[in-house]
Amino acid sequence: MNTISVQEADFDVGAEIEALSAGRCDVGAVASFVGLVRADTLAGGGDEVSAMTLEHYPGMTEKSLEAIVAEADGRWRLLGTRVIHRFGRLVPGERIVFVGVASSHRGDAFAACEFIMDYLKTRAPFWKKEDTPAGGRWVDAREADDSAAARWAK
Amino acid sequence: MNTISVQEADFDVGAEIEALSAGRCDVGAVASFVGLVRADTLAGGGDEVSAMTLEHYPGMTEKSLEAIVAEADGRWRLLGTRVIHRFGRLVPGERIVFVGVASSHRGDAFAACEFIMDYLKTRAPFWKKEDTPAGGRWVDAREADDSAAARWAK
Amino acid sequence: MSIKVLYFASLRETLGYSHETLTLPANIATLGDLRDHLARRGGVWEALEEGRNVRAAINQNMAGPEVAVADRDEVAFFPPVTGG
Amino acid sequence: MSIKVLYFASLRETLGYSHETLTLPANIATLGDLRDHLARRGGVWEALEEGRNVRAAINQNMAGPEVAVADRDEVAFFPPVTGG
Repeated sequence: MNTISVQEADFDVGAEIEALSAGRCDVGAVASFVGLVRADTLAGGGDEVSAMTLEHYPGMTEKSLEAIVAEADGRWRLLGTRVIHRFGRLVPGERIVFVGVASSHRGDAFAACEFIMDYLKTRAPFWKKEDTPAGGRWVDAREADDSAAARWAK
Repeated sequence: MNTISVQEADFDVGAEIEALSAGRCDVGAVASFVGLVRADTLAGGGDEVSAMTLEHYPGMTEKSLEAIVAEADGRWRLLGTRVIHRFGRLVPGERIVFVGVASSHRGDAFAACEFIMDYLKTRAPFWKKEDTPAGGRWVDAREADDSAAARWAK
Repeated sequence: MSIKVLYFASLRETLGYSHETLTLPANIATLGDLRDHLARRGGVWEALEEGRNVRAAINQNMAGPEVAVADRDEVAFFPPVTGG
Repeated sequence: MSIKVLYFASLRETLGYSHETLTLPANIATLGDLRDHLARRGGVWEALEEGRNVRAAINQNMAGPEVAVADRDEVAFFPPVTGG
């Protein structure tokens, strides 16, 4: 089962990972990822970010995440996928995103989990604005994210 | 901080992942993996495995896991690693192994987590014996695991 | 034809609009035409000029400038995404 | 010289030993020599013959047949590992 949530609320990582294999005996591998708000900025420097606000495009967000997960399902043998992405105001240390993938074998689980994160970073309509001592600042898209996503082109 | 545990007891995945970023604001990514006992065997067929017993080489196990984690630390920019591997009797659906890796960025976290699992599979002295309707059967090493580990050679 | 246009993130702040409903002149066929049309409003709208790093979607699917715009479409303009 | 030898998993079951302490003849210098020496016991010990898929460690580090064995070493023989 694939489930996608776009929500303001935090989530329970342990429960989400547990749910991916609960009650079944064919799952041998669950790969997962948690993304968190960092206080340091990409530009470098010390702890500058006091908070971050995530904006998204309701409707398109869910649609794009569903398409990404469907593409992962077509590429690897998966037994379940869970994606949670938060929006709203978050402070450093808070969770932003969770991706969990269940499979029989670890290779498929790892690849699909990383693929979903890479595509999410370049295709899901989220935007981050950081609060810094100098005021609000929109985060620029990273070239590293584009090249990470481009790796998966076939 | 890197921590390795070889134990009979189960572990709390959510708490382990949480601990990798708790109280710090420089962790942007936690990649993790949970390996579980499957009821189906590599040879195919239906639900055949009723339980599995994991034997290990006390002392060498910890030493080899520490060496693997140290190698990962040398290859990627990591902010913390946690490895837990169980031994003893486990039934299908039970957790066997946990690897969690914290980093500023997801690329390093994913790569190190998969690297540790691949190396653990070929270098840590654990052996699995499955209980099946036909009796006990030692699991053969998989060529797929050797080639997964060989990918990381440089 | 009549379409809904949405703006997000830094573009929304720059333009001062989150959305608008537009009745389009007949010579506008594609997303690229629409973007030029909006940029010609001048001032802050020049943020939509060709060459500016703006992405677009039609009916919630990413779309390039060549894609046709149809009556009642939901069009969105926004900067490159930065989620995750 | 005197060494401790450990056996694990299917090899332990085949041999019927989990460990033994051995006083080695003077002509045994390497891990390969030791393995041949044990295989020559015959019967179940042929499981240690050259060509059988057996791995070894000296003092808890994986080691090949060329590695020297020293007094008081802890040597282990086992099948390829299958953890994780």
